[in-house]
Amino acid sequence: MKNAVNKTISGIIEIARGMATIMKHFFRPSITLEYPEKKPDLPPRFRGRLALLTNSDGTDACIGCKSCVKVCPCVDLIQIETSKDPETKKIVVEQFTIDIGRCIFCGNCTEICPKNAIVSTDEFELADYSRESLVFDKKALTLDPEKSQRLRDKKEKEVK
Amino acid sequence: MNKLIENSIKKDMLINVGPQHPSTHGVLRLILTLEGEIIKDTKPVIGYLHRGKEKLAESRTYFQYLPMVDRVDYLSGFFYQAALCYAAESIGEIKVPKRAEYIRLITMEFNRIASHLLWLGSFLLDLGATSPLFYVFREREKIITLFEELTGQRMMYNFYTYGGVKKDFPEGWIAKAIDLCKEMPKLFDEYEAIITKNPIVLERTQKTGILSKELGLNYGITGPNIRASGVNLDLRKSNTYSVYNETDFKTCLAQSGDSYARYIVRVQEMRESLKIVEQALKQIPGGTPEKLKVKKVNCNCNREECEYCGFDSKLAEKKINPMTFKLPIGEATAMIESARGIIACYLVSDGTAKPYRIKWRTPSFSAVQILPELIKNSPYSDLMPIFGSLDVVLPEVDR
Amino acid sequence: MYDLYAKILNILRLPEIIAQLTWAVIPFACIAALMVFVVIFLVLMERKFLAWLTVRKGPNRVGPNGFLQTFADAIKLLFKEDIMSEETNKLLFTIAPVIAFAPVMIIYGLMPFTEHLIAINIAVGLFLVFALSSLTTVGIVLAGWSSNNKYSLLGGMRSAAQAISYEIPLVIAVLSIAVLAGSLNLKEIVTAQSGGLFSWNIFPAFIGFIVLFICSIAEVNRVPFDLPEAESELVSGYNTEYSGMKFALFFLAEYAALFIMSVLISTLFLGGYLPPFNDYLSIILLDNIIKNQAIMDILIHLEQGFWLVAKTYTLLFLIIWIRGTLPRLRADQLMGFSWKFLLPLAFINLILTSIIKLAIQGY
Amino acid sequence: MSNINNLAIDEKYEIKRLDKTSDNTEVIEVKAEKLFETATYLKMNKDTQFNMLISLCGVDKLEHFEVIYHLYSTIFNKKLILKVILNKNTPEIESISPVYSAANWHERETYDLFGIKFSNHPELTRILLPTDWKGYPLRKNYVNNDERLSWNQR
Repeated sequence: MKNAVNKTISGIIEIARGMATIMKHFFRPSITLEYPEKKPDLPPRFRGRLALLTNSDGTDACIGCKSCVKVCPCVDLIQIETSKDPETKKIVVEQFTIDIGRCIFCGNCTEICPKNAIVSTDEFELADYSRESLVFDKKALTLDPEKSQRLRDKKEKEVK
Repeated sequence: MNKLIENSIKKDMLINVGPQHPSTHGVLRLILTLEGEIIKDTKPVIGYLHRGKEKLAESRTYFQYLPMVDRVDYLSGFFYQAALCYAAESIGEIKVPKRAEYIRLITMEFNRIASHLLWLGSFLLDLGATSPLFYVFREREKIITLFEELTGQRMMYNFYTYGGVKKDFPEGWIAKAIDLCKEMPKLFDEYEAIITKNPIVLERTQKTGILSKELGLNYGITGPNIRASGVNLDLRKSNTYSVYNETDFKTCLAQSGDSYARYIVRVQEMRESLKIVEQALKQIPGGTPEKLKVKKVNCNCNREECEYCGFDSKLAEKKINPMTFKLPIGEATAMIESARGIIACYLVSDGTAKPYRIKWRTPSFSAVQILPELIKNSPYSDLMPIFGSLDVVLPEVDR
Repeated sequence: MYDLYAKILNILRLPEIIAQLTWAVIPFACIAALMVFVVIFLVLMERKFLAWLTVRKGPNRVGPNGFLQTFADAIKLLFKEDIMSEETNKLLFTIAPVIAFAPVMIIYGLMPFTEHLIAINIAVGLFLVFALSSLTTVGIVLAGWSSNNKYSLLGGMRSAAQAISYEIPLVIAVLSIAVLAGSLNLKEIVTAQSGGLFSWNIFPAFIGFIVLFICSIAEVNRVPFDLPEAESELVSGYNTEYSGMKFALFFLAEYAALFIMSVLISTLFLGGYLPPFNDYLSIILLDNIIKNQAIMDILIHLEQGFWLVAKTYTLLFLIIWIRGTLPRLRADQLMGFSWKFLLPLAFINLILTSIIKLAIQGY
Repeated sequence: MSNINNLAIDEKYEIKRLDKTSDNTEVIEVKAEKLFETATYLKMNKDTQFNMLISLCGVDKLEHFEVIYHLYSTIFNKKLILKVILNKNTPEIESISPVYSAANWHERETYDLFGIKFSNHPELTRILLPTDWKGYPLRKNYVNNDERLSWNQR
């Protein structure tokens, strides 16, 4: 009997303590980020959608070495077609396709790239209505020189 | 007619929990035989999330395989990468600099806290309390944000590499982490105020799902689950794989082996992990990245024993080229104390750039295996709290 | 009142027979409207409060501060496809939400919201309230059985067991009120409590208040007694198979019952529509300013409504707060709690109140 | 300390000692017939007390199968690897699930992925793969020619 009374009293006290703790949160500011209106602050290392950079004169930064293809864990995710320019004997990247729908955003390709031509952007809203629209070809991947420079600056700042 | 009578006499009912059920923590199917509300028999069916991680390893190079292992357990990805890295490092006899080991230790312990926090929320959700789930997500968010700043991703980090880690801490990271370490214990106190002595929680968790020492060892249960039964099995203490021997912490034990003991052990473990992180953040060789940078300008000694540019302060032994990385012939097992128990990575290398065979031993696999023993003869309402208290992550079971 | 109504119809040149026929329907129409309004507001309030307790924002997209969110949800439920599985018992499956819903609606008619705002004033009002409120369980059991789903069946059975075991301490706790007031008429029970805060029934029968409060939470299947729809084990309990309007009826019944239970508790223990002072606030403040008796009556009416609503929402907030804090009990613990703890308490309360009554009145 | 350097055990159980693995774990090779006895001995003997089966897996070594048992002793904090070499044509071995309950599912998994049969196993069925799967995927000569599983590109 005494035991039961003790148990009841301690139970009531503990429940009251728990409820008081919950009530404390009533007055705390909410932690919700109202997403579509407010975007999260992304750190500079964030790995978003991949993009190709261009040099300041508008030429491709990619030299077609296919290193990224070799380290990519998803088979055939990155597809590069190159050809040799008969005059300058330089490799020209003709096709550069990434299937973002299958990309796992591991960042292996950006680390291996000798010219830092392939980088991760801040873009993460990649939902789409069809799988085909997630296959990005070279035109869709390539950024213009201004944006490329901005991204390069950002990455360099981070490395420093 | 006879059959009709037979069926009506039959007392037990088959009930199929999952694969789509709000609280099976993923896609697990349990075929239960109920007599009234008492569970008489259980047959777990797994494999809905099997992604062939072991088969995939055979067709990928070591570097291609590295990002994949994060996904074995999405709540504590660092541990799996660490296990793979340790296995490969012991075959290739790659030395890991101390700073890299410290970075690994800090991230792993933070990851343990994040994982335990999420477990706490979902366990209480299984019991029916909704509020703690949101509170733990708020705290976990802080840790995840730190990880995002460090690695670039919130869950699939791909941060470790063979022989070290990929990047150093960004500027200001260590200060933020120390702040978090100071702030966290108060928040744990709040959870304990809500949960630890709540009479309903006590009623629901004490004396349910009792896991005895012998049964647990026989089934290969590891981690907090077996520590709650009083077995002092903590690889961080006994095997000291990283720089755990340089930090001071105690193994959390409980004796009763019921769901409540598992809760107590995990909550204490979170506090211990915070202590480890706090010590490691102070002891890290080379200090904060800001300090390291300032010194590097002046320090061009390149001596091995130099505090700021010696081997200990590097991130990786040498820059390993992913294109040509190969391991010699050999085999190794790396065992790691993850948030859920012992992860063993058995790696067989045949000298080529691709692993010959990788076997993952995951703690959740054993935990699901023991579930029928734990819930036998307990009411159906206790199924989810007991299952939840084992901290099972289904992708880890199916690999 | 009827005369006025008949006069209005007469002005509209309608025969008197229509007035006679429709007069009986009007209270029910009003009750239904009140019920829907109350539920819509209550759902919004619960979602907002729970959100604030869990450091979230809650619904804030539809209308100002999410005020119209429940309207949007209600409209969505109305337009949703009504899915019925092949295996169900069609008749019972359809009738079950109605059985769960109808008794709650009648209880609304029995409640004295203000001194005159009571649709059905009968001598055994209290008795009828409890007779009707236990009928809801029949609907839930039927829903569980006719869905032909094992989760639903378990939810329905649990609900039946729960309702039976919680009805007993509930009724015994309320018995002390009948002792104190000497009547089963709800209006008389309220009138017996007039005379300010300290003549409320909560003081002689505090234990009874606690028992009734706990039992009423169990009666309307709320946390920590929400076993019939425990989502972590029974998916959604008895309404797993329901969708669209039928689900909406269950939902409506549940929240309407929650509201009316709070009204009942405040009526029985907290003086109902009476103010916590000796006199009405409006009389104290405005007696010398407003001389017109009719306006004064309306003001008192409004004030009575205000006091009832204030008491009810305090209780509702307490219930929501409890929902935010506590986990769920297990089925056998739930039974044990009722039979081993609440029932003895209810008896102790009955004896205590009887002694107090004797001591005060001396007979 | 754990002591498996006992020569008497070597002769009795026909143990062959192999090189240590890179992480300094002792490896011993056991004959398939003697496995059950050896495992029982290693678990029960008070000098060894390998009370935990950490994992069990198969390896396809092209000319033969290997079944690898990772034992762990929580008392002496020691790892041990048992290796059993199996013929590739009729891979069959006795189940050790009566000794270590943990072996039950691990053996099912090995059966599932390698097709190694464990005799006296309580319930030897596929565990990770669906029951109508053809072939044993972790064998090196496995070719997936089940057309139901062919991935339709995009």
